Amino acid sequence: MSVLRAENITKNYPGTVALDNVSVAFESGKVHAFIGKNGSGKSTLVKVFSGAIEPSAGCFYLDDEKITLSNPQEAIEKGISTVYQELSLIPGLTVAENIFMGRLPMKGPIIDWKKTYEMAQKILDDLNVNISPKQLVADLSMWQCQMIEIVKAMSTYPKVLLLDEPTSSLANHETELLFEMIRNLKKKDVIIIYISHRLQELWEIADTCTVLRDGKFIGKTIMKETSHKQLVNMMFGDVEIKTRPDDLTVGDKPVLQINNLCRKGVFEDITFEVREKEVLGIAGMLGSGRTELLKSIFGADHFDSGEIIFKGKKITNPNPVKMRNAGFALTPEDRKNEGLIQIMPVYGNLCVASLDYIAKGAFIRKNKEQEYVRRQVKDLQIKVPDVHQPVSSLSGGNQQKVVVGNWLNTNPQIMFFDEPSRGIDVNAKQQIFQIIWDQSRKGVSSIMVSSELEELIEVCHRILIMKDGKIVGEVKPEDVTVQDLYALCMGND
Amino acid sequence: AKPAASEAAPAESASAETASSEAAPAEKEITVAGVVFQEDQFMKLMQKGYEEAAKNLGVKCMVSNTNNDQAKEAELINTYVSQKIDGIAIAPLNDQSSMQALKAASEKGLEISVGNTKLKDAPFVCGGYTSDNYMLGQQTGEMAKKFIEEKLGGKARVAVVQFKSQLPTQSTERMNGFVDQLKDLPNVEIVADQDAWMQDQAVQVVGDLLTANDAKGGIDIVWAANDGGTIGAVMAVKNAGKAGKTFVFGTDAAEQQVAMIKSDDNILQCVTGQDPFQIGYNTMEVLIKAIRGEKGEYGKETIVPGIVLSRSDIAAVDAFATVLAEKTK
Amino acid sequence: MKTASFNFQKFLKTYVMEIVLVIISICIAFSAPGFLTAANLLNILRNTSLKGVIAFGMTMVIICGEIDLSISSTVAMSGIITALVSGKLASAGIMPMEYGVILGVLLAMIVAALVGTFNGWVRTKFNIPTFIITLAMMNVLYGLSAILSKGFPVTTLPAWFSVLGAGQIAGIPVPAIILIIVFALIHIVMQYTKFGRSVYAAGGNPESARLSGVNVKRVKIVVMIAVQVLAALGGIMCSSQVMSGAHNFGKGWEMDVIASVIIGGASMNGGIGKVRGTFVGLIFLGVLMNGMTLLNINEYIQYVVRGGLILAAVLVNTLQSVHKK
Amino acid sequence: MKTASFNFQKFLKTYVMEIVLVIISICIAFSAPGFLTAANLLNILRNTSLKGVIAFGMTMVIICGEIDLSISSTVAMSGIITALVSGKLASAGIMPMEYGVILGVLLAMIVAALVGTFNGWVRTKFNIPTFIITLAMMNVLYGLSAILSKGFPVTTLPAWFSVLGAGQIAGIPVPAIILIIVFALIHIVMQYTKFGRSVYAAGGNPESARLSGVNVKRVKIVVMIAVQVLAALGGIMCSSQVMSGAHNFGKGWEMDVIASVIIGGASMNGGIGKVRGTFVGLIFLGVLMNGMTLLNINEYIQYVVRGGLILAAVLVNTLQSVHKK
Ligand SMILES: Nc1ncnc2c1ncn2[C@@H]1O[C@H](COP(=O)(O)OP(=O)(O)OP(=O)(O)O)[C@@H](O)[C@H]1O
Ligand SMILES: Nc1ncnc2c1ncn2[C@@H]1O[C@H](COP(=O)(O)OP(=O)(O)OP(=O)(O)O)[C@@H](O)[C@H]1O
Ligand SMILES: [Mg+2]
Ligand SMILES: [Mg+2]
Repeated sequence: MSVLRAENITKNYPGTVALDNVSVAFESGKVHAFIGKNGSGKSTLVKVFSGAIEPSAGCFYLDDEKITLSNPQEAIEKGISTVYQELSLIPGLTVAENIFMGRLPMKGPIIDWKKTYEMAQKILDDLNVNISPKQLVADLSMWQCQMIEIVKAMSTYPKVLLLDEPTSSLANHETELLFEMIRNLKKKDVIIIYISHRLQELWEIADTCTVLRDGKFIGKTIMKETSHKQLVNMMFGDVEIKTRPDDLTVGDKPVLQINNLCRKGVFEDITFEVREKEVLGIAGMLGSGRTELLKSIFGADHFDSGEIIFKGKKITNPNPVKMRNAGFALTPEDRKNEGLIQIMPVYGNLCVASLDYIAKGAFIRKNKEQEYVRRQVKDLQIKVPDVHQPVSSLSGGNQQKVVVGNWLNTNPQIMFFDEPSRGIDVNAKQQIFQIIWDQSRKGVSSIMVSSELEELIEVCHRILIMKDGKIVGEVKPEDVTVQDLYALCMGND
Repeated sequence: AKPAASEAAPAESASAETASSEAAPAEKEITVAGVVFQEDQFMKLMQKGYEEAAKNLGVKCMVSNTNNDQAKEAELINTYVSQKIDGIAIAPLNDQSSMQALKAASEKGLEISVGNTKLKDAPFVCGGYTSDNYMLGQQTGEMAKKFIEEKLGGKARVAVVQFKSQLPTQSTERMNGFVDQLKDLPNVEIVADQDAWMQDQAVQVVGDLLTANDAKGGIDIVWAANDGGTIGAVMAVKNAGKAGKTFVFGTDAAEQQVAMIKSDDNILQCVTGQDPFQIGYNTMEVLIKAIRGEKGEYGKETIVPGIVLSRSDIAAVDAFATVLAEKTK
Repeated sequence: MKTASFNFQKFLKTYVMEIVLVIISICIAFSAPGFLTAANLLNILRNTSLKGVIAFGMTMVIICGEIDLSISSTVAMSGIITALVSGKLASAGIMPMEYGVILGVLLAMIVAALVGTFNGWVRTKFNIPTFIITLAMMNVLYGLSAILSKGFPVTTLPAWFSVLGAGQIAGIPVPAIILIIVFALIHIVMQYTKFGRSVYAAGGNPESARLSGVNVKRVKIVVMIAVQVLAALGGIMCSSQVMSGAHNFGKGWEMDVIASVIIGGASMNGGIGKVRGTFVGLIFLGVLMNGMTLLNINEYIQYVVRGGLILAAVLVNTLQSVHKK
Repeated sequence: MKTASFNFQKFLKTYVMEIVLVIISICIAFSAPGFLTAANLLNILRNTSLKGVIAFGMTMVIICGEIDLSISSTVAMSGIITALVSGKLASAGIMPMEYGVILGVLLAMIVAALVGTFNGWVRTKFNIPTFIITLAMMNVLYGLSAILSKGFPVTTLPAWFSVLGAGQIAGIPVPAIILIIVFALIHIVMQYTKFGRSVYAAGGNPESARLSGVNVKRVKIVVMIAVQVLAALGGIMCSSQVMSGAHNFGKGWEMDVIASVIIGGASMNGGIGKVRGTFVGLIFLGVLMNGMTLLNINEYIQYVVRGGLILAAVLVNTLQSVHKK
């Protein structure tokens, strides 16, 4: 049995203490859930273990050997393998190369390509992943990339496996595949650390649970002996979990009508409507075409045929500028690459979409800008010491709030939320849902895409089910359970 | 070297001979190449000279430009050798580094003639018309000396503007030619020596020098070693409002310098120009003759002296301008 | 006191290049007596102005994540067009040069704008990096300029035209005034307008900007046009200084222009940069060149010093901004 | 048949540049009789080889997401160092030129390697873009070369030395042989070695590569060294062709070198590119220049054609790869 033990680890960033004197130990042969709200320091601790960053103080031990790492390579050599929260594959290389990056098999001075592909095929087969090792990563979809990340981490046969939100972009059946892998590894006496915001799944996979709050170690519990409520209490102190309020009503007038929208190979014959104040959910498996549908309606991607009618008027040739001016908003699923401008300060990011509103003529009105920024920081409770900091220094959840804030500043009439809760904590999620409801009260309609079906049931008035690019059904949340919805999405008829 | 004008080949007689050789019948087609090294007016005119001579003598002529790139010069010569043409008339980039490729070409049976730049010790050259850069500097230098003695009472603070970074050998020779004339004037001081060979560069550098030297007694004379430097220096003096206080002497002559000498602002006093068209013409002519068997003395290059243009001889300036205007058409 | 020391640090960080510039200037002033005179300082400003106006445009381009190498040829071309138009109109008896040159200037600017539009269009339509588009364009325009001018300088310019490059108003060189105006204009555009903010957004992350409703393509095309028009302005000022236009004017300017933008703290990756920084970068290079001329430093050593100081400046900038984080 | 047409399409996509090259060559061959001779084709290869060896190094650098503008000065410097060492050793009576020149070549390569190390070190240590580091370095080395040679060509080279640039083995020019060897070497390194794959990784996504245990810094430093050493080789071949070294050799080569890499399909953003592609790009430019010389095309028009074709080549490359997706 081996043990990974952190001792008094502290990590300071200017203005933030990401980790505050954290001491904790993880034993092998178990899955250790590791939770905490956004910005509590989980990823930071993982990065310390993986050699990606150096702690400001403190150290850690693996089997009583003190480990000091100056780069990630050394961590891998010591048997510490990591799946990072942000995807980190190299798009121009093949799957096999990505898996064995840095340790490709050699024949003399030359890479043994045949063996590389064989080895890759074998480990892909072992882990039951159906992706060709010769495919370029650039051609994979997001969840396929996530699977490859995990395969890559596993391929070193590590002693310690660090998984930072591996399921945030996985659907249920893929999550199940992953759990299968993890259980196998558990038998091999590996130390597995598992970060997730999807609390439900922890009881399924984890043995212990460690909680951080604001960079401080709060406690470590045995999973089986802990209730959901207890965990949430540990994470937040005391919070109440809200359910959909009853005062939300749906108007009669259709706001947005989509007729026979098609895009070859991605979605076809999509017809639906959204009514005033309505929160419409779209459920579906990964790759079912939801993101593409939203982006096409929003004009960010093309479509081949069909029509978009907004408030009775047909919108031809949509593009993001036109749609924004018409009152549309879209918070994209990939906030790092599509939602935010990482090197821009927080205040700039909060006002990109609303430039027209804060400006008079060509000029930006500074006071208006300040007002807009302050309002979002306050309303969305964005945790940021100084709005002049680059947005990249915020934690994932706070970044997501900035994305939403950017769009709320445009006073939209209909908002598209693509995976709004991906990688954010329970509290932040509740806040985002609250925002969706508040908007509904103000007369704003929403479409919400999420891979977490229980969320859709909790938040929406009506749920469409999308499968293989087609709308295959429509349900009322009060009529279905998560299991029903899941079955509908899977379409096992 | 003395400005021995007699050495120059008279152009008129040269073109007169043309007719006779043109008539020579049943001759295989001759192809020659004319190479220059830079994209400026001088080289452009020289190139025109090449083409004109080849046309008059009825041979096919390819022209190219080495763009101040020694490797490109070698490449072009290689290309011509592989095309088995008959000869190359060239303005070599450098008196030494251009030798290798030309020698190799001559060994492959091509005739080589040189224009503008004299090669160091090149017995394989069938002839050429080259400038003596020392002499070009000297000719202006003599005029400057006279000017200093007569107009400035033998006392002057002089700034020079060179093109060393571009063509170090030529620039240095011209510089020596100029400076040597002023050496025996005890009250003449070279207060600045800078590089600036493009108009815009020279305007700035000379402008800087003028203001900076105000406190120390100003600059009386600016001498520029080439075309761009001369024009830039004149414009700088004009722009700084120093006309009448600072006088410019230069090297190379073209339309703009002619206008400046004739201008009543009294800034540009004298330039030493050349007739690049004629240099090109003669260089090509001697090459074609050698190819046709009319071999001259190998290794001998004719020095073409500069043409001094100054305010004291406006008639000469006008004559030069007329010829130039005809050639640039 | 804690607050005081903090402010000092912040001051140091914000004005590090300015401080370096002042130190270098003091060093030069001590060794070259002519340096610290009003006339010389105005001279520096004037010398800086031709490349300077272009550098402000290039700042926008670089912040937008692009580059323009073709400006050097635009400089040449615009001078030639100006002189040719003024000459041809006069010789055809349509209009005296005095007026014709104004049409020439306009035409030069229009052509530059078209070139910029083309550069931007190819960039946004085919997603080809501007580095390579404008490298190709540099060759094309250079060739075209030479064809237009037949390889000879064109001097058909009216006397008053020299005002632009060499004139003075109240003792201040006209080009310096133009420089300041262009600076103020672009500074305001970049700091206080929607468009400026869009340039930062489009350079920082084009996809996010696009999804937030910024018309990224239009922004890129507009900055490519802006830098070209400013290059034409620089070229016209250059022609005015030497009273002619020729195809080899402006050669190599792109490197100086880019260097001043980078010294000024802009990032080649886009999204970061300040017009004010570029101004400091320009003055930095200008002071350096002027100082070395005054000190009569050997031209070969000048290259070494120049290279070394560019590197040093960027290093200082980087270290300072790392510290800031 | 479906399969046949599919294969044809794939062939078209993979070899699009080669096909364009063949078409252009055929056009030239018809109009210029001297073009399609063995002598001329070898000549093209020889003319290509000086910049060619550098271009292969530059391919690695560009794939790695970097650039090196200082190679032009390295070309000059290495020729000067070679000739100076050989001359000084001989004049000091230590060693005849015939042997001394070998030490000169070695020293030139070592100095180039040190320059590359410095470039790479500054890049990785301070995170300054190589564009600006090497721009500064270009100035510094140019100045140093001129100082070393006092501005004049250094010709102290033994007669045998001309073999490198002008010799032949079995009728094939030596520089062409060197070109082929360097090509084969770098092709193998990039396609079949761990290091080569790390270059792709480091250029494609440096952070991911780092987290996967690739020593990104080392990779970047090594490619910066490689291109410098190859620039020295190019410079030595150049000196051998003209039997001298001078500080203005190699000026402007960086643009041609980069152009051939880009024409060959590499992406300025890093991560994408092929050494084989660069070879095609080189031959493409070489054929173009040679063809235009043979056709006696006006030099100004040459610029236009060159610029236009660079753009066209990149366009073809881009459209083809978009199609691929
Ligand atoms: N490079 C950085 N510079 C400055 N601050 C940082 C940096 N990286 C992280 N932080 C800060 O450190 C704190 C912890 O961040 P971390 O990413 O570890 O949180 P997390 O628990 O993983 O959150 P999430 O669940 O949202 O991913 C946050 O306040 C964050 O803003
Ligand atoms: N740019 C693209 N080019 C080609 N195919 C794409 C592109 N983007 C997505 N696809 C494909 O379109 C299909 C639908 O993907 P989309 O991202 O819309 O699904 P989704 O339901 O939103 O799932 P996810 O949760 O993974 O985003 C998938 O098969 C995906 O591989
Ligand atoms: Mg995290
Ligand atoms: Mg999606």
